[in-house]
Amino acid sequence: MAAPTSRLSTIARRLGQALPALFGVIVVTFLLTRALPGDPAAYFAGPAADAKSIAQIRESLGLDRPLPEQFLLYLKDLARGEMGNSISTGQPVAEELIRRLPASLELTFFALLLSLAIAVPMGVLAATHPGKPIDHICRFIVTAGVSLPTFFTGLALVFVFYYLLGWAPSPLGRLDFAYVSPPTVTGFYVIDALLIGDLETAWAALAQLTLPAITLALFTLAPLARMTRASMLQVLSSEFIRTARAAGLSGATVLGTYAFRNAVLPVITTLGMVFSFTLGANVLVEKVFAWPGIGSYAVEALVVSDYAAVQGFVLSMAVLFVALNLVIDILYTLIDPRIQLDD
Amino acid sequence: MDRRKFIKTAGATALSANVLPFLKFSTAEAAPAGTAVVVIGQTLNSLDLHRKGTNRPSYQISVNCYDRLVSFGTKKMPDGSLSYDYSVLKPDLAESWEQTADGKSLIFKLRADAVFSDGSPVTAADVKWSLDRAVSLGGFPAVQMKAGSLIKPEQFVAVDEKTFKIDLIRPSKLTLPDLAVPVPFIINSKVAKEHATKDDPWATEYLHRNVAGSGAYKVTRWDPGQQLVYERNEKWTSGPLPGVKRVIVREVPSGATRRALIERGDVDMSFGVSDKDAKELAEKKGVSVVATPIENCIYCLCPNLGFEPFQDKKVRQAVAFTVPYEEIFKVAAYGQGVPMWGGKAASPTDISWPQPFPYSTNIEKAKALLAETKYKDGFEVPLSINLSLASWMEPAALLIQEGLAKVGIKTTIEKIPGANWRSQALVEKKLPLHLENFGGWLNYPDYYFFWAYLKGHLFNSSNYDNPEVAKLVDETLHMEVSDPAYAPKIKRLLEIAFDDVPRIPLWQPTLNSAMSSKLTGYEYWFHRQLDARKLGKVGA
Amino acid sequence: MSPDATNFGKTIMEPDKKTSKNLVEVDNLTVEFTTRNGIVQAVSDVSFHIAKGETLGIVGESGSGKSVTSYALMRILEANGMIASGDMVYGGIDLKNASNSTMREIRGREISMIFQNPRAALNPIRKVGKQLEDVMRQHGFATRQNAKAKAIELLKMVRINNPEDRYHSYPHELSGGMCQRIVIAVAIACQPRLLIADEPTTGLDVTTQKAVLDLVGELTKAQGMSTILITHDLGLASAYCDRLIVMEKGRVVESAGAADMFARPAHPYTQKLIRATPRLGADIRDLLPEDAEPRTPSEPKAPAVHPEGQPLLQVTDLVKDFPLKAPVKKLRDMFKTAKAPDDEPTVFRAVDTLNMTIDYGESVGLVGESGCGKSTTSSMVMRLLDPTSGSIVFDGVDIGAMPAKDFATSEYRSKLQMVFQDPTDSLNPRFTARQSIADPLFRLGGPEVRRDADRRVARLADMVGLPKSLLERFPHQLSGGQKARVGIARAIALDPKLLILDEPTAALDVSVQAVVLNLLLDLKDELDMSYLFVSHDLNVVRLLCEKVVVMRGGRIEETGETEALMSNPQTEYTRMLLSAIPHPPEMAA
Amino acid sequence: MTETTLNAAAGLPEIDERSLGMRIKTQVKHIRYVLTSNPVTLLAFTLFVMIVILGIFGPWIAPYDPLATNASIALQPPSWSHWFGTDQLGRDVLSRVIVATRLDLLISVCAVAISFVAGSVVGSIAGYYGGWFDKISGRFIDTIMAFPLFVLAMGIVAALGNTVENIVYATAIINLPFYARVARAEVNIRRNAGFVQAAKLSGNSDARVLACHIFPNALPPMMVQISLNMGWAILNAAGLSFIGLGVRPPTPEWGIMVAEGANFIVSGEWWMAIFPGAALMLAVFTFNLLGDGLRDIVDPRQRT
Repeated sequence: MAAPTSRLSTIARRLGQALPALFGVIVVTFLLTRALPGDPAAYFAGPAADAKSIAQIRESLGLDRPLPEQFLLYLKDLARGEMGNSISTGQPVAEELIRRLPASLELTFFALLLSLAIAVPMGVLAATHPGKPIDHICRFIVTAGVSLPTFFTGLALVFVFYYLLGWAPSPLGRLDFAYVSPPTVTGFYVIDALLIGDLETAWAALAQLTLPAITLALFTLAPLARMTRASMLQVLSSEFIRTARAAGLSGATVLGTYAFRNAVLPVITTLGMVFSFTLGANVLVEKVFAWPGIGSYAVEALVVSDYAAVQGFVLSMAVLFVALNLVIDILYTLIDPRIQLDD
Repeated sequence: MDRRKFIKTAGATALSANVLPFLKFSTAEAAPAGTAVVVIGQTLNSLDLHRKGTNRPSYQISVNCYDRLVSFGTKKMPDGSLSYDYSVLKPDLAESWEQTADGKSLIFKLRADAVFSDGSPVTAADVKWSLDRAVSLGGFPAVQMKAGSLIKPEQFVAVDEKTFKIDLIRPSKLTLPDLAVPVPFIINSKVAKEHATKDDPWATEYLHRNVAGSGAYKVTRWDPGQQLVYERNEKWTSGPLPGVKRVIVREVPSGATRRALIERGDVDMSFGVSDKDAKELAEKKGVSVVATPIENCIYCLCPNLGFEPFQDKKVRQAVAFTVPYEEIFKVAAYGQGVPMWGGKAASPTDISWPQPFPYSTNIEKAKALLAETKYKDGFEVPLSINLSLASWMEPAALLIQEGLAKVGIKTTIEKIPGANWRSQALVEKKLPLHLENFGGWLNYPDYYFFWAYLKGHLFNSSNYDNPEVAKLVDETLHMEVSDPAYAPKIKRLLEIAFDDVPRIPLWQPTLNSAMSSKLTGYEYWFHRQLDARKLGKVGA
Repeated sequence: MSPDATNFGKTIMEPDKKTSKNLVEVDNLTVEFTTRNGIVQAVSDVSFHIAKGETLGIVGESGSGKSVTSYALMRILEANGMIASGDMVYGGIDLKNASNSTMREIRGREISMIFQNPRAALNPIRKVGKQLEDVMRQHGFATRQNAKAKAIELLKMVRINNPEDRYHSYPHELSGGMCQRIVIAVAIACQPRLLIADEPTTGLDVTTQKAVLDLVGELTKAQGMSTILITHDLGLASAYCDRLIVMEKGRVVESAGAADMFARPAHPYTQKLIRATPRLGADIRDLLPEDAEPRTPSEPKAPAVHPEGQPLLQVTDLVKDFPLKAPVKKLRDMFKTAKAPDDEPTVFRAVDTLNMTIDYGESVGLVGESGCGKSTTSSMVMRLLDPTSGSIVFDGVDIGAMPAKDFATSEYRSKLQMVFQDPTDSLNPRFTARQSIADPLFRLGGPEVRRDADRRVARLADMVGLPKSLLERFPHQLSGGQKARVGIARAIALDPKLLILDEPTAALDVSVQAVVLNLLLDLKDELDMSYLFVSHDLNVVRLLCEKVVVMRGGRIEETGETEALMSNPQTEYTRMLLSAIPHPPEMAA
Repeated sequence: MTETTLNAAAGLPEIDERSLGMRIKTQVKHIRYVLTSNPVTLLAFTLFVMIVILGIFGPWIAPYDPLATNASIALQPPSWSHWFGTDQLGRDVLSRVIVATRLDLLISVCAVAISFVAGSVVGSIAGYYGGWFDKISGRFIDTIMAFPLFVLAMGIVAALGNTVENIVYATAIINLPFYARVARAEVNIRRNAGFVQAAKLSGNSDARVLACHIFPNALPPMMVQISLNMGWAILNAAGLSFIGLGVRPPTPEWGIMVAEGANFIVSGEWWMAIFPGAALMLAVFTFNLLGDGLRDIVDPRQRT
């Protein structure tokens, strides 16, 4: 509705509004990592180092300086795009994140797609038969899904589908040994493989994705299905649906064009929250499936007090979160003409 | 890297077998002949052992991709498996070596045919550069070199193209074995120097991600956090070529998954399996398990002398009598390993190491001992364990907790994250009672005592301080084992350790690896990392 | 409508002309709802018919089943509702037993419907033009190619300016009246033979109401459609319908021609309804049923002594500005002439230099259409909102100078009270009636008042005619009239001097309205209060107020004595307001 | 529309005089209606009562000492003497599962209580007064939300040390934004409601209006949030245990038991993970379903 420039500027303004939160994240992460009990210098120095070499390393890492100074240094590095080196993996954090992020995103996207594909029809089905057995069954299924700890679901799936039945490929990360990862375009193996027409690799990557994605999808079914149901119910009872019915529109048009498009708005908001939540929940699933994503990276980093890695991880997640919210805002304005970006 | 499948055996059949993601297919089948797939639980973080922060699993790069001047021999264990042989030093890059007449230097003659994987010959200059690097970069490599009395670059001299000399600061039995550990590996200095900069004269950045060695394998692919792919170095001269062309080391953090993989035959080896899995997998068809007791390593319960009650020897002995050894061995180690309790005599009869201490579970005796102290009503103490080693430490700690409760010592179990363990247990030495797992690479009791019983030394997390022990260790550390003075002194050392028990040994652990019965050539090494140099595959 | 459209879709269900001259015949229709309290009959035994071209009015108060009847006819009852018995025939088609697909064909094409609250009746996120197309294409009245043209043509028919632009509008961009026109366009898009208008003008201003109903009348007449107008407003129904049926509690109590019914209402309920409808020439007491007992004031108050020559409330030059959002600069604006957009107002002036007085014991009506600033004015007088400038002198004190947020604890708080428009919204859902009434006693009363609270609540309930047994009920357990009484009791709890009545009867049925208005009149005399009566309905204002202030666009349009102003309005606007009020035929005395 | 039509048509539910007893009776009747009309909710309430009983009386119900080890009966499959089998130290899994109920309930109740109180205070004030407090608290909450929540919890526990209190604090902090947001929104939509204005006219100060008039009305949606969050808090604690940041051994806790047992699944000792996992699932499941039931009870219209 607004001219493109004003939309651009409002996006810029939105980003500006997110800056305080990002700064907050930087400060909190910095303080939190410094509060971690481990001594990175001691860790960095290796198993048999003496006090002197630890002190040397502490100095070279800048850890001997007062906290405010360390923070300023950290900010300066950030401003230059430097996230430092991870102690435990020995790689630059930025590089590591860039390499691992697509793995997490591919898994998260695929899981959410899967979840949406199940949850939305379920929600609609429940909303069109409220109080009926099918409604209760849907509620039961999605609630059961969200009640299982993801690590438990993951292990159980591996046990049943890989170990006992042998249906799933070995839970060894993104691709089996037999395949070479496709050249990076998007970083998503399935898409990259398809881009070069390598169906076999795409299929193998998809097969690897299946179990972890199901694990995550099971967990995310509930919020999506519930929100779909609730907002469908609300929309279906609204007056314009009655108008549409009274005008003799077919059931499909009423349900799809009229009801669902209106009901989808809160579902998108939920999807945004679920997305960021899932990225966080990846932590546990990636551990189970040896998935080389940023979640498992973060856990390892946190456990060994790897400052730079933890900071980089949290910061990139926060940036992702801000970007995601922006995308949702924009999506919203595209779907709902009543909402302007600059409200 | 060729982007096609580098294992492109039967593409068509693979495709037809994979029409459904859930359709069963075996990766071991998909992996072609000549490839061995190994899963490990930890992650490799560098290709350069000398770099600061390089973790232990990464040491295998040094073993598999680099050579040293000398190496240890191989022996067959009673169960038929292979182990390195500490007693035999054999040539590696050096075809021969001798001590100079004055005993102050070692002269090494390099093999004429030794070449790096890029084809350039291995020269004394390369050796000199590599050893200089090992002592100059500081950190663990320097410490390990120091154990062999190798402390400064001036000691290393490239005499000519193929002759290398080390000037000794003292004669020591440790020097030659220390040259066979993973640390002093020989780097292709020409390649490395090309990538050295003013700020980084030792090319740490380059060697962190690249291998420039003469070893049995080259690294063709490294996806940190995921996998490492070794490819056989066809120009390797230091031994017979490995039986497999390619080794894929895949990192799988979940122990359960690793077990499932080996059990289902999807991988050729699971390196470093838990005691429980080792015990159970051994009974499965198609899987063989090799469990080798780790030399010079003991799992201990350490009472810290910095904590007042444990300054009393009788309290420590009382604790040693309350530990339910049998149960711990059964529950925490699943019977894998060598018992370190129930020794027959209060003083050692031989100098074999490690050997059982003269303690066993005896609550009455413990109570009696405790009654002689001012702690007869017991006391409270936290019992700390390392979270990364929780698989054995946690059950052990729980059983110890129960045992101690019987004599009135109340414990609370503290789980300390792996990262903090080192600084709290070893550096600050502030854990009053904890479990410990030190093992020495060089297989001498005096070497163990040097690290674990001397005041201020890193692994002496008990804060033990005994001038006599210090004196004995100092005398024996560099002394040849054949020296007649050696055995009596070691016996005395052990006697003190038995009596004072600043470390209460539980058992000598094993290094367990499970492998498909087709895989051959697995060899145990003191460094407890994968040695892929002798691997082969039946029917490959 | 172009001739081809007429032929286009109307083939399958040409109503059987032979069977009857009636388009719709409903016989003994009974509709039941399954609720948690068992089965409830919402419509019992209702029979009526509509002839071709006829306009039938169904009149009733809330809960009379009038809407349910129409939903049943369309077969769009909620899931828990069902047609229990009876017959519904539309042009020979048995609507009761028709298949769902037949019903879908019928809806929109044969029978269509207009709803109240037009904005909510349109899909908020679909362009109105598209919504018109959806209906036409559903019933084969348009193809993908000509749909847009036909939609624009429809928009023209319902008198929407710039139909080409409006085609792309979303409902939220249109006014309520425009939205209702769109809803009408949707309803007539497929030239149905029957149009059901369910309270089509509730919530619209009187002038808009007139325009919308005139349009409906015109269009239906032009196309020869039959119409059912469902409304609670007898006056409205009689003005627009040929024939009326009156419903009460799910039953038809009377059915007659519009003029006939007003002339000779047969059923007591109809009589009561007609009496209760405010109309010209009727006194407020006339609204109550004849047999209603005259209320006896419980405690006749001694006439108060008022300060001489000083009004109770004097409002002088009252102004209220609301900040506008900074206008988003558009690219094309920047390239416009140097005339900077600084001239654009940054504030919206809701109330503009308003002056008025209310004397002791006087009732003043504040009248205007929605958005005229009457609610803002009352909020400022009530000291819930701070004015931008101007003074509010109450009983000799400039209370306008006291910040609104501190006024709650001021000594004047108890002197200024208010009765709110929506009795439901204005009662705390978690307070019982007793708690609601007692709240001001506890907050503003002194210690002796608090000690005496129970007795005072009982007396107040008595005064407003609220049975004491209802005092322990929560709002959702009370009827609309009862809630209104609670609201009034609360407002008069501390003997205020000025009571603002903010459309106090807008949400009530006419019969209840009549009672509440009378109650208010009694209380005024009894408690010696002044009223500021805020309303959009001149007819109602007339009943209670001696003086009327007409507002428009934040300014006072006209002020005067009620009778004078109504019989002889001075401004065009007031005249228009007055003429828009539907006038029922005079009731025979 | 139909709603009002119906109420009027059916006549309002007849409520006899003002006796408190009658009011309770109607409330009970209403609850019974909600429970019987929805079998899933009935199930949830039954389970909830069971869990609470186990939480309170667990230690007396458990057949064995949950901490007593016995190496001779380690890793025994379920049997008559040990219904849920034994773990690697020979401890009775059933007893541990039962006794763990209290701790898990305690963690989630405390965490949810803290975040509820703090969140609703912050959210209500922000929603009612707006202004700088709203802006600052909004930024603060944005900051928390911008974190991957589970990782934030991990960070807090790792930094403060893994004690029960710190797990509670960490869980409370990551839940706080939800309450603050719900409270803010619910207060905000009511701040200009008729009854709020009426309360001001009745002489209620702003603080009183907020505390006594608006907040009680904002409670029902928050109640639902509470019950959903209880489940999430338990899962969160379990997740922390899984990566080793949970409570200390040998304290029985479902998450730790699952995490430990998970390593035994492949070797066939499924009972160590399955039973605590099922208990965990059942508890979370109960709380989630309870949320729906609670909503039906406090506001039946929301479900329509």
